Amino acid sequence: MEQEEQASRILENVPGASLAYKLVDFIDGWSRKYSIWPIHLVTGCCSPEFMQVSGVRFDMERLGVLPFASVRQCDCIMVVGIVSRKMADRVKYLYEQMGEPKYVVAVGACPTGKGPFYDSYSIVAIDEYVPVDVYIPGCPPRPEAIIHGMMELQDKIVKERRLGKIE
Amino acid sequence: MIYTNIALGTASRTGQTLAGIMAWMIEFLTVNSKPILQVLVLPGLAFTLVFALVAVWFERKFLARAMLRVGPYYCGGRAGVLQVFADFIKLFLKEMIIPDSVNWLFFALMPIMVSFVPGLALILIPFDANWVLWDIGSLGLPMFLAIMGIAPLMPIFAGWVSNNKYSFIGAWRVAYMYISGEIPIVICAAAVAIMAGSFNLVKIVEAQSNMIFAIPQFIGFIVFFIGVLIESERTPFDLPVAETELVFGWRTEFSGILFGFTMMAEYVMLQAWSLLFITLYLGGYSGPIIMGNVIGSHIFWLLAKFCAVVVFVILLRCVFPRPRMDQMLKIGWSYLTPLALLNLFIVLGLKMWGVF
Amino acid sequence: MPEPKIESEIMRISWGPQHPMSGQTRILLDTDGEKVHKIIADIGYTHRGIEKVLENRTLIGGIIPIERMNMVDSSNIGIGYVTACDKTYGLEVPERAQWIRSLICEMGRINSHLYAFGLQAEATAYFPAVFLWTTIDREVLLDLFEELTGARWSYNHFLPGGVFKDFPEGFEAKILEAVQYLRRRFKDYWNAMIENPMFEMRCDNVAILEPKDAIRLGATGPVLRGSGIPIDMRKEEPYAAYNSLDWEVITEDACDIMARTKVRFHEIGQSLNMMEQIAKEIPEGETRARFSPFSRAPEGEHITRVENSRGEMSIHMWTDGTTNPYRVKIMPPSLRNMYVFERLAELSEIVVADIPVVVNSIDPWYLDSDR
Amino acid sequence: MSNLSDFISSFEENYGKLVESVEIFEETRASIIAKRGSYIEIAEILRDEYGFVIPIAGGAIDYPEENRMEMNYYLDSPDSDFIVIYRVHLARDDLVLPTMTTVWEAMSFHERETKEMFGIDFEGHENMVALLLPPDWKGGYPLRKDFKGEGVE
Repeated sequence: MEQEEQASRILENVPGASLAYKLVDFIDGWSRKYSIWPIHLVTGCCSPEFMQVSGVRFDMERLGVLPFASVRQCDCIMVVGIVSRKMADRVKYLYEQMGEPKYVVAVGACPTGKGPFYDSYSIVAIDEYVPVDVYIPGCPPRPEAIIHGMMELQDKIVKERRLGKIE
Repeated sequence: MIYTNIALGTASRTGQTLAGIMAWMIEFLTVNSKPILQVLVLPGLAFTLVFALVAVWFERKFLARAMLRVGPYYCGGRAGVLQVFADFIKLFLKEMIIPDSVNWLFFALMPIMVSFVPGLALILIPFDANWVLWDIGSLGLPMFLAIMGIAPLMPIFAGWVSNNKYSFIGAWRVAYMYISGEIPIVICAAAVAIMAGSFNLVKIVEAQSNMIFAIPQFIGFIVFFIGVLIESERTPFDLPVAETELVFGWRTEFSGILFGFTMMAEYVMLQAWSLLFITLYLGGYSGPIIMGNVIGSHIFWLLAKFCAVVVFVILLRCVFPRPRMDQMLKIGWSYLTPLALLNLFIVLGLKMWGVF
Repeated sequence: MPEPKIESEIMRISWGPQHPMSGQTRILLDTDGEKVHKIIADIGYTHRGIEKVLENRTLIGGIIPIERMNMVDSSNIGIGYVTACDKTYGLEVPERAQWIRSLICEMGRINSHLYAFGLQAEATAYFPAVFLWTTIDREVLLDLFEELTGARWSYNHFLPGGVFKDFPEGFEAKILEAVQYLRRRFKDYWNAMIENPMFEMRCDNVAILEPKDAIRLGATGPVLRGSGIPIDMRKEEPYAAYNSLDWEVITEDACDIMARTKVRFHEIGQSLNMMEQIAKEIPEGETRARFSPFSRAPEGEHITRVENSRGEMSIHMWTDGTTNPYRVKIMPPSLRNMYVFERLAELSEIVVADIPVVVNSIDPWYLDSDR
Repeated sequence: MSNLSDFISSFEENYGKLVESVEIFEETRASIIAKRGSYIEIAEILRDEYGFVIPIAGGAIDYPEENRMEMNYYLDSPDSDFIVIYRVHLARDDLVLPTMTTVWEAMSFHERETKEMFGIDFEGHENMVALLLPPDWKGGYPLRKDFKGEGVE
């Protein structure tokens, strides 16, 4: 944590530092907030809902959320639908291949807590494998709920601790 | 002067030629250095960057309209104007992953070269009689085609260096497509040069003053436009970056700002090719003079035609599905090349009987 | 002169679960350049063990998991399970409930075929136009579903013995209005997809499946009917109200991708006609037979066969007198079609660029085949 | 052989002995319980002579208290309005069967699934690989009645 003390020392005594820091922090939060690129991975039975949300009526791209094909350019995994044991390993591989500011959104009751298949032998909740940022309830969740979940993620990104920020 | 001493020091026959090149480079930098405005703003850096940003925003909004939906909306004002800045800043701040099984220097260099080399060809486009950044007179057209001949090598190396099966197939497709797209373009450009009587782009534009070349060489006009689509990887010919088959083609492995460069490269290539297309067929910068200011109206007309061509190219993305690789090559070889030759013979015929 | 042996090096590509066109499964392709020699389907990524889950649910409680087997077409699966329960309990479903069941099944079938067109358009990069038009057309149907059953996807509207709720008043007019709108839209789809020369270039005589091979490999649904064999469970074993509605089985005999797409198109035409008939001539009567949901299921063994949008889905249910079924064996159509897809590389010439179009012409639903 | 009753009668008199029992089990289903000995020949007869070429599916069921398992194959033919369920009984201790993929090729997926769900081994099956369960599944056949969740950690 010496990075923290170093940052706080600079912020106090260097005259314009805190103002510059606030500006950079604002721009960083604003740009990540409005350009979340989820990955093209539908793991379960909510996939038609994911298509309707990126479709015409409930347009996810209004918030800047554009599904991308390759894992390197994405910074958000939307775990859409149930996650079986075999699929959970794949989600873990993808999580490790992604660039650093990465987020996970669990869409639906199944990745959150196994949903209607609570007693099945091959189903896991996703937070045993990857840290999850936003949980969206519903089976399948309504498109408005998915968009509300993405907005929750946007608020979380803005309030995130970055660059050793001191409260 | 240091360089010339080293060159003279070798004093072998290659030393003379080396000295010759050095002398020529120094002479080039000092004698015809253009005013800063031309270098930085118009055919230079600012034009490419602004066009890349505006084109990315316009394409996303235009495609959204074609899909009957709204497109980026909340970011910046009510039309998602700042959406592209948000994307590029985020890409800038993102972690740049370089896989360990990859030659990291070559891997980091390639996306920059992919967007830089087509940008080189922009400096040959005439915005006005003497508003040409690299004024090499009658070498204009062949130099443009030479630079644009090198440009496709960069995606091939980028796909090859990222050591990923999908990008390997993407790079391999880039090679096939460019060969089948390059030859019709060069033949049609030759036909235009024959009709204009010179390779100098400014003379070509002046030769079109009474009638733009699109009318007498209509076949060449169509073939060149399809060639532009093939060269700049625009749908319906975006096979190297076929999103649904090869994840992202040769751009799969790049992350962070490297991917930002490859996004920009797509638009720089489109910019260079459509500007040449306008200069050769749509009469370049010539157009009715507005309010007496000659240079201003020339620039205005060139940019207006440029916007029209780019909008039409983006419109095609909503209308056409993508052909398969072998069908794409069949189009290139068995339709475009014979048509280009036919156009060449028609132009020779017109030239022989003195119609033009 | 012996044919020169071209030294070719096979490259195995993994078309993993994370791929724009792969859905929830992994396909391994042995390719030499662009030509595909062998396709290996590695399914099971969404295996939820539905057959085990159904064993510790009551007969009426089993509707929830089984409708999640194929979310896009949950009505055509729910009808199979509910008809099985009717047979087990020996219930006599009133006429009006049968007609409402047929309506929901046909709307689900249109919904599912729209999904197939959308993915097929996305496979040929026709993304902006057709793929997103299907989402706005599906919303029209989803609004009808929401009004009738309260849910957008898994309706749970079927109950052993009938239907949960009758039509809200003024619902028939809404159905007719939606049918007019969809008929106009499908003319656009026909012009945009089938008449499009580029789309024909991608789909004509690609991945040809001969009738003999289709039968041998166990194809079913539009894949089988695309090769000219008129097998449709709604005609073979009429359930719900299909024997009192007039429609006919669609077949095309070109055996390629375009034929399968055309079969889906004309089937939607038939479904729209059926919806219109139901809206006009639905008989009066109550919609549910008397039945207590927690009564013990009589001992027995029944097979019900139902026409899902992707093919024939059968359920073999054993009951042993307790409230839970002893064993439910589900025979999904997508498992049979996946085997056809695996063997297709040997039957006809397929290149890497064809794989998305071929997969979506067969249109397997991976959650369906994984159960 | 479109009619169910004359199929049953013709099958009864020329192959009645080789088969344990043939009966109509719903008004449109024919259930044939085969003997272990002549298991494959009867299947080939059904396919060639009676025209049951469409393989619908294959599955098993477990009766722990009677200490036996039952493997069913569901068969259909294009021109008949009934389906045949071709069954065979297995004792729970020797769960070995010859594979049916030699007769109906499309049964390979169903046999792989039955192998990993019930533990019945099919000799002669080319790529007996796990179909639905993850490759590193640590044991326990899930669909057996006495499955207590061994593989679930």
